[in-house]
Amino acid sequence: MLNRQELTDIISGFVPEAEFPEGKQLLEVIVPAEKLFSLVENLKSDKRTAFNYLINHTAVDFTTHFTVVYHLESTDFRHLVVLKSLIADRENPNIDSLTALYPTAEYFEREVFDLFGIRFNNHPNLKRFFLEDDYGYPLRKDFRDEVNIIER
Amino acid sequence: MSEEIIKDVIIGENEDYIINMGPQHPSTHGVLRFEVCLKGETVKYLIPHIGYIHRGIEKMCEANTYPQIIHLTDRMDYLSAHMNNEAVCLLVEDALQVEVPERVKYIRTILDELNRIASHQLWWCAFGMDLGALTSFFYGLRDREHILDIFEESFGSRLLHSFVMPGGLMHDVHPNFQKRIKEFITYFRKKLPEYDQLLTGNVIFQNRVKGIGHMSKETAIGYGVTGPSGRGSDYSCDIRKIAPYGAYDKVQFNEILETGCDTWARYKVRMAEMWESLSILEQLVDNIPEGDYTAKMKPIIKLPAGEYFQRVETARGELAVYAVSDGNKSPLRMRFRTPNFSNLFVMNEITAGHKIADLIAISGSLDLVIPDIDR
Amino acid sequence: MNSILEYFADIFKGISSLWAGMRITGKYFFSPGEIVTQQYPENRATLKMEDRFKGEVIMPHDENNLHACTGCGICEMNCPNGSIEIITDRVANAEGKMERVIDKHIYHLSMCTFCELCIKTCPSNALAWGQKFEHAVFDRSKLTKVLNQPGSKLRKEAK
Amino acid sequence: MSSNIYDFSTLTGSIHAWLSGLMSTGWVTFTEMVLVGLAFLLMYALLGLFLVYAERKVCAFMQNRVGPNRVGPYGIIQTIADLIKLLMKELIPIRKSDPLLFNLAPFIVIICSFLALAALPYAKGLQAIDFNIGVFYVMAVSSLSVVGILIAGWSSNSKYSLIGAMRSGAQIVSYELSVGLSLLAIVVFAGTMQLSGIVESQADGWWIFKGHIPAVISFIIFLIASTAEINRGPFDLAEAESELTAGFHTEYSGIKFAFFFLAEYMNMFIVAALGATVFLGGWMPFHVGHWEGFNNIMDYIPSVVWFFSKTFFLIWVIMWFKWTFPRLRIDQLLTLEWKYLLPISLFNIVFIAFIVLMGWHF
Repeated sequence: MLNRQELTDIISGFVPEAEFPEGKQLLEVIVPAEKLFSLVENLKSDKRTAFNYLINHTAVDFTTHFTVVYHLESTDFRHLVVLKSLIADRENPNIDSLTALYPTAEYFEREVFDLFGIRFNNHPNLKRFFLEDDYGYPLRKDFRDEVNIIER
Repeated sequence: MSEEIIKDVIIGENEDYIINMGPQHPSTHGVLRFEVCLKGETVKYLIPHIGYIHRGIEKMCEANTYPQIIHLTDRMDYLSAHMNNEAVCLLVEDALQVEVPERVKYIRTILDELNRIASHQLWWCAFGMDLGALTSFFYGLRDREHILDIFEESFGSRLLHSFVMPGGLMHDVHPNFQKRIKEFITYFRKKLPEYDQLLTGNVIFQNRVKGIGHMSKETAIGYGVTGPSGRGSDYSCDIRKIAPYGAYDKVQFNEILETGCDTWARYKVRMAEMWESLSILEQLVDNIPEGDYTAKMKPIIKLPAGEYFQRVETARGELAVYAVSDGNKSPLRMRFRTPNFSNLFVMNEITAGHKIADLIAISGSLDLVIPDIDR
Repeated sequence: MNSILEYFADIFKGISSLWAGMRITGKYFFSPGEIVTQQYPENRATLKMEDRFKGEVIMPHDENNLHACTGCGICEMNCPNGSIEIITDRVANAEGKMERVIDKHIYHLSMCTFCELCIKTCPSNALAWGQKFEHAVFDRSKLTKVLNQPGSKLRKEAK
Repeated sequence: MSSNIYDFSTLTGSIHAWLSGLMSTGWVTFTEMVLVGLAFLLMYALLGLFLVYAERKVCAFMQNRVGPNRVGPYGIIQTIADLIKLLMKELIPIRKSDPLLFNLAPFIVIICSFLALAALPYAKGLQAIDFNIGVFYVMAVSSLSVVGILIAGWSSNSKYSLIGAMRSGAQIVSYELSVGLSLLAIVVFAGTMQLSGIVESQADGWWIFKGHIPAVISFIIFLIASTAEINRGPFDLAEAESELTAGFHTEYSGIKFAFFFLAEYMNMFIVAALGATVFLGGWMPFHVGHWEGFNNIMDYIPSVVWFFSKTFFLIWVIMWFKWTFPRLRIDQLLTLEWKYLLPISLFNIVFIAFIVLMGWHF
């Protein structure tokens, strides 16, 4: 198990422009969207970190931008890291898919695509999961559905 | 759109025999649809289609306060309702730095384990029924009734008891609580060997489940399969051990691991977990400390701006709650990483090449609860 | 030779395991005392629900037709799915001051999820759980109930 | 022979004599055929309804329940209520099904089970037609029902039905062998295929007792294989409600479904009756050696009671199987037949032939 400082060092070795916000519950890393895939690839294959388990993947709409969040864990060492990427483009948000690294990412990403409209490059089967194709993206903050959602 | 549907349907070659299992199929345990491609009786591939009961719980959370969110989480995995409630409570308590009384921790842990036993009992009966042993269904439900009666006495509801509040419990448990749990332990210790005689030892049953649905440890980790399904593949993923919450750091228990990786291993893990839960209950039930049943909380709970993450072990695997707060009384974003969502999608990987009957057995051994997949 | 022995051992083990299962079902077949079914409509007289049973939300009235609801609206605010609506009224009391009283405390049982937040947060303990569980009706509108009885008044605490 | 007191042949003989006094021989035959047909129809309906009720009660008691208890005292007219419900239900036409075969299939299934009833000896002198190849005839007609099941699965234009029908075909064809061989064991002992002859040969003891261990083995094989042949649990792969929703009768509704349902129970009755006749002495009372007093008491129980109690005991055992065991997989089903039941029964029959040759049986 590596502590925060060691993980920070390793990650900044892989991606020098990574930011590490202070005062968080877990170790958080903010990486540029285009660097994310290579960072995760390195984190997974590196013997010291071995982040082989994608616990959770989701996105958050901060109205100004989307944040894509990955919770990674190593089942051997049990250390945990939170990776984040900011996507400012609301019209056509896209980021690299992690399906090649984690099979479970395929379905998390489909769900995020369904609910946020974030496109994942190189995704094998990016179709909507729950909703119809012409429905909006309900977890976006600017989503309105006059018929089905009663605002309080 | 219509073209896509057509493409969806005619996905296989011409001689492929595609059947739709679900959404109203007796053994998908809910509204789930498997698009199964068969060659003879052998499964070539399988595509799960979900979303038939998607209720948008994550969206609803954005309009509700934290105490209100708790009753929504019941409805995700209704068979481990208490664990789902506890996940949100732990997250809120963690964010507010509230120290809950010892009594609350003990009672919560007892409820966790009772709920786990009830859930595994229902799994056992449903699994037996999937394999055609209809009598097992009634024996499981008969014993589950005893737990539900304990729940009813203390919380007033049998299945969806939003009994846990941020900071503690709704109200104190019923005075009979300890006595009835002890009665249940002695009762169920007598009944569990019957389960083994009826089903576990049965040669037909063993032949049906042994060696099918092989899921290697790598597959389990890659697909994020957790809980008893993952532990059947020798994947140590028990959050109760990794990040103890409640009173789990005060009790002695083993994480059940099986190396078989098949349906039989997953079956054995769940059966052993019932015994293990009974022993946890025995350790806790006499030692519930006296004290308040809730910590002092502000009437309106506002989480400080920030992001919070909490994991608990439900009866089916790891439930992770991720909340983003902007300082208001309702979260900006609430995300539930539910165990069944990940457990479901390993199906295609582990069913290919098996018979239809095995497909049912494998999906039964993963113990899927559909509302938990759809949320 | 070994494989022949194994073949017969398999048969024997198989049959004995089947017999173990048949013993269980056979035992229950011949012990009708173990039947757990409750004869529901017949046992209505003896069927007693637990005190804490969440059947429906009620507003207890005492023998003078007085209740404790001040109409503050906290339950309405805390309800996650809008199953409580409170219509308040202003009437003059004995001293001539205008006072808030409830006109109707409307409870939509059809929307209630039994989360207990209204009862828990009520500052004057005006709400409670009722033990009635036979809620089936033919018309959905019958599930909308007015909790305060007609003509009931607010119970004044002795000061 | 001492068990003459309840001989039905005197009753049937007097009816025949009475009718002969009224009309010519041709008309007598015709009237008797109509009477026998009506009697069988009545018995078929009553037995079917009773067996459905019995099955529900048996499974309920095995599962700590009380079973049907709402319609009538102890729920005894529950199945009649169900029948009325099924009669009034809509017969749903299936799009793109083969209408002729789709409508024909339930009748084939039910006629096959009806035919087999004719040859069974219900009591002393109570047998519609006493073939000299009775065992062979009952087996032949009861296995014809697979044609109906195959047609039902094929013509309903449903994928589940087709899989169920194909499973059923493979299953019945293979298990037919074991049923035949296990019955053949007793035919070798008795030296006749006539069912009445087989019953007569058991006057001094039932074949399951007289035939040593080989008869017990063939009895067990007969029970297992005939359970499989009538598509009942744990061999109900053709229906397999957790896999194929309802198998070959997924698309049937109303009275056509009821035909399948009834035929399934009557098939169970037929195999149980055949097993009781061949192995357990049919309507022969239970006799023990030279206990004259005991044997005389046994003789006072009417033969029809003996027959039906033996049959219902076997039916109960078959139900016990169903409500205890999980269902087999299709390949395991065939493995069980070809690797276990068939070789064992082949050896068994050779062994029995040897015993009979040496005259070692009683």
